[in-house]
Amino acid sequence: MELDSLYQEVILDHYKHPLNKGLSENYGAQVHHVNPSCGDEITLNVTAIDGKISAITWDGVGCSISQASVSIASDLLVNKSFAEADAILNEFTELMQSKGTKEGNPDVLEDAVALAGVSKFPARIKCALLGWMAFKDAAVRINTTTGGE
Amino acid sequence: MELDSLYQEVILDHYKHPLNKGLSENYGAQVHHVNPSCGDEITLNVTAIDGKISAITWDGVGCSISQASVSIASDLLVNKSFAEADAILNEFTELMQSKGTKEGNPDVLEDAVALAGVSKFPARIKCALLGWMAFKDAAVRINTTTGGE
Amino acid sequence: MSFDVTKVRKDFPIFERTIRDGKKLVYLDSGATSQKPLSVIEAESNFYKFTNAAVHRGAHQLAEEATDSYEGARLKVANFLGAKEEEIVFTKNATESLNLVAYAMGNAQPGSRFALTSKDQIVVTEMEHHANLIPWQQLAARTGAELKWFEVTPEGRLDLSAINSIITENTKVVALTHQSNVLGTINPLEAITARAHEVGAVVVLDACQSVPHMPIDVKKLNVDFLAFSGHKALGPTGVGVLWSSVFEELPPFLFGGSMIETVTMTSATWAPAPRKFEAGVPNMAQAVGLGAALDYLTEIGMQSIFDHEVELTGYLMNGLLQIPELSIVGPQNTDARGGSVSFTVGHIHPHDLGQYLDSQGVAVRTGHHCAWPLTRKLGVPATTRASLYLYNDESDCDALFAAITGAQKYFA
Amino acid sequence: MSFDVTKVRKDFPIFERTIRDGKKLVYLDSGATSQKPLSVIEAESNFYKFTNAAVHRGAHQLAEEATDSYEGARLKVANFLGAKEEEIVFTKNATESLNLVAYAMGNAQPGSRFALTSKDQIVVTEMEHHANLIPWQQLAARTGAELKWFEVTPEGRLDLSAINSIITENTKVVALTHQSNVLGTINPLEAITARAHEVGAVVVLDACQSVPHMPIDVKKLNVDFLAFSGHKALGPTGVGVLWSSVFEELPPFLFGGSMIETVTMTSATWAPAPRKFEAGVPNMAQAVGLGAALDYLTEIGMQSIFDHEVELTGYLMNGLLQIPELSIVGPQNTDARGGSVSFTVGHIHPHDLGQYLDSQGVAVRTGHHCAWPLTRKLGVPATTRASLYLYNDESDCDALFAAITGAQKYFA
Ligand SMILES: Cc1ncc(COP(=O)(O)O)c(C=O)c1O
Ligand SMILES: Cc1ncc(COP(=O)(O)O)c(C=O)c1O
Repeated sequence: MELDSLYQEVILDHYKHPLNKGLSENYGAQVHHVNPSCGDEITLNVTAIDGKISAITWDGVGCSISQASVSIASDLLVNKSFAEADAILNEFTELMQSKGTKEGNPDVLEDAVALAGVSKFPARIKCALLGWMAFKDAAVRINTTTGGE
Repeated sequence: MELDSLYQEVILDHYKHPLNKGLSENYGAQVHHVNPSCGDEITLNVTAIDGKISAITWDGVGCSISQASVSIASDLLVNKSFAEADAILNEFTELMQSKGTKEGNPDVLEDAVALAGVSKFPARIKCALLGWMAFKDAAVRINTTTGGE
Repeated sequence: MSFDVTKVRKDFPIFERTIRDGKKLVYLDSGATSQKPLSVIEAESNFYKFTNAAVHRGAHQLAEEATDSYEGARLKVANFLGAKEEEIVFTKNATESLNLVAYAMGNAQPGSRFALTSKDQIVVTEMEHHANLIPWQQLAARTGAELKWFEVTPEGRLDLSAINSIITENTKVVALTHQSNVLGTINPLEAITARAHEVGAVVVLDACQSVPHMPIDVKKLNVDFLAFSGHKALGPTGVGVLWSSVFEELPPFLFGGSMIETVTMTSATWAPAPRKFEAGVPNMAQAVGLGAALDYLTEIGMQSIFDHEVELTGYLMNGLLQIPELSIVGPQNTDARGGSVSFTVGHIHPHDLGQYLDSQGVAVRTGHHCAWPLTRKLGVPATTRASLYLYNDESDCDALFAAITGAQKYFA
Repeated sequence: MSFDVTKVRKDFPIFERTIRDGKKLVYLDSGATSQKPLSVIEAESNFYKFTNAAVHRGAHQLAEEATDSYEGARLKVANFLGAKEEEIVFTKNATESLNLVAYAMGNAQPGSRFALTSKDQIVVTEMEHHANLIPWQQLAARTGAELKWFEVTPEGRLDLSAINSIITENTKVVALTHQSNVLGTINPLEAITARAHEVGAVVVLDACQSVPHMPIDVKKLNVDFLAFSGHKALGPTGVGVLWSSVFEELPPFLFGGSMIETVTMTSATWAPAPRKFEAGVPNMAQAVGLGAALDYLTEIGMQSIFDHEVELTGYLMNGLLQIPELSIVGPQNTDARGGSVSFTVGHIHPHDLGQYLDSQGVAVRTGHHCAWPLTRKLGVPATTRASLYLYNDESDCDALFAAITGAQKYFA
């Protein structure tokens, strides 16, 4: 069933046992993003030390795709430099826009390759990107204020 | 040719030799009406004595139908009481809306029966009615002010 | 049920197609947009094929025929609503119809019954679609008027207990929905219209979810404006309707060709309604298509359609309530409610549920249904909505039940 | 001429019908609305038959397919204009597009580049269609801004001699037509856009009569907004386009579903463009039909279409000028002019002339062509207009010449 390519085991696992869920008390930047078409909401805290992402925590409500995706991102992007994170994010965005033609590089994207199937369901791409776009926004804020230190 | 039912001889005569064209100096009411879809304009003066229409004069630019129709009306309605004029006007309006099914009563409408063919050309009904609606408006004004005396 | 759904379905070409690997299309999303019978599709095509020309503008035969078709459609809409032709304005959708009223009120001269100041109030309800909420928020912001609203009870009904303090002497307009697109609730209008008119306010009715589904006689509704969308009533996209009995007093909204009486470089005067509100070359083919849609509905009978939907809604709710962990949001029985049924299923997010249903050929809508304040009030982030129409039957409901049960296993 | 008009005509079902007792349809009214090729009619029907669902709103296959079709149409429009997808907004017609800009500017916060005060000025021209004049009159009236305009010379050209005193440091917007629907004049844009941008004003281009008839690359036009109507470009009725490169800064116009980011009972925030400007269920089938129309035009080639029309306009003007008592209003040669030719014939009133032409199967438009101030300026109460498109050829012009000569005898 094509549906299985969307709801991979890894995704449902992350959905049921999300990583880094629960907001940290301190943070370099906090952002709140919504998906206007379905009402999903997410709050994301990012902390950085010496230009390296030291912690990502989040909270929110949403579908399995959006929740799993932010869980994966929060795990994947931590301990990376902003430049590295940016590269991963670009690769992930490309994967999402691939309409099912790409598999994703597991060396770069790790668990996020499980989201490749989303690209075949245009209405769900926004769900998968919600957490990543929130991260992107937070990264900009950290790097344009002194919040990162 | 169906066109001939629209452009009867009588109509072209009135168009070429309009009656009562040229505005009187004095009047009981003066109105200005336009046909927004083609830009035709008419100014109409109505004078009444003792509740009887004593003079109708007009000026304006427009197509043969609108010019002939106001010429005919200005001749037909003069020397009538407002009630009589109203009855004629109603009969004329009905004729215009008849979609070619009525011939018009020549005893009441006189030359105006020549406009019967207009009812088959919906876009032209407004042309034929322009002068009559101006008269109707003027009559209302005369009867709601003392202008009629 | 006095008509044959199987026969009705044959009139709708889309039911000949299948979904996701050959599954039957179970279309339960008519609350978002309805499917179209062939007669509507052909009415629109035939306009282009045989009588296409700009209405009201040419002195040639095609223009006459186009005008006849377009004005004929207006007459059909008028008859359908029990209204007069000059009370019908064609818009592009209900959203434009509602914005038209709000903007035109904003254009009213000081002292007019439509003009608002910071002393005035606008009343809406908590169950409004964004299209009947945000235009009023904006009008309030522009004029300084206060926005007030009726709340929604946990049963999904309007709480009218404070009606006299919500609609006051300062209320200029009361805008509300006839039937909620989320809850299915049909609102009781009498008390509200009576109170509104007592204080001199106009009532704007969002009839998007009622006109397509029940007999409507505007004369009996006692409202001043009524808006609906063609595409939810078997009609084409790109056409909506605004009915009003007070058009003469209302200033225009969109400005341009065909809505004028005279124009100079610095000023303009307006044609009488409905022309005053239809600037530019109108959506002629779409209006004609809507006329055909209303013919189709009339032929079947609006009362029969309503009865069919009430019966089917009972069947739908009954079946849904037998599914463990499923709860229906809004009225739990068929009293004063239409065929939109929103629900949640345990912890399965509506987006995931909808996706699973889709894999089974079942088309529903998930999310906040453009009524976000209501969803928030109901305390749910989102719901799943099944909405019925004349072409649905019990087999569609059964397919939904089976698919929900399947989803529960899939996401267990 | 690099395409075969006889072949082109076969693509348009309407040319199979006849007018008034079996006469050939000589359609010379494309300036009002164009005829539609079968591919456009079918694109719209097929949307309803196969993929009809509310775009952007459902998580089901139909909704996905509908969204693909609708967004695919947006991409086609973008490509046609040399623009980006997010710069394309679908409206119901050009009139709405132009009103959108004027109203949205009216919604701008004080201090924004779009906000107008009584110190500001709006510039239009004397040859504007009512749709690009009255919205600005109204915006001026609402904000206290001053309305100024470029005059039209007796040759039917814009008088730009006073450009620096007409467009001043206080000018916030310059709105003008690319090609006059009465005179056929194609306006020189460079001087105007340069001056407008020098003083920080935005330029709004009414491209109703240019986009359907010539190659357009918005990047080269140096304007900020461009509006056109689908129905004049072989597309369906009920769809218009507004292009802009400054949508992000512009506040929204119509409020409702799909244009929001978040909504509470008292406030709302907006989605990014183009969604911000497309409230409600859009004219999906019509947008798709417009996409098919632009495909059709592209297939033939906009340069070929333009060349064909220039050549045919030459033939038309030449023939007309040989008719005694006929005078053409506007440019007398084909330099910088398109295929709309307006004229008067002695003392025959245009309405009567049009009626006679109609009896011969020739469809033209008569009146002020929704440009009343221009007609007044030209010193005529009304004119007769023949307007050409890709499906016209010399035989259409010949039929017009013969019919005019006939009218002269008839009304002699
Ligand atoms: C130059 C021009 N501007 C604006 C319009 C208005 O277009 P629409 O009526 O399609 O909105 C037209 C056509 O009527 C036109 O020719
Ligand atoms: C209750 C209600 N009001 C307004 C609307 C807006 O209608 P449209 O999107 O057709 O303008 C809808 C449908 O989306 C609706 O259900």
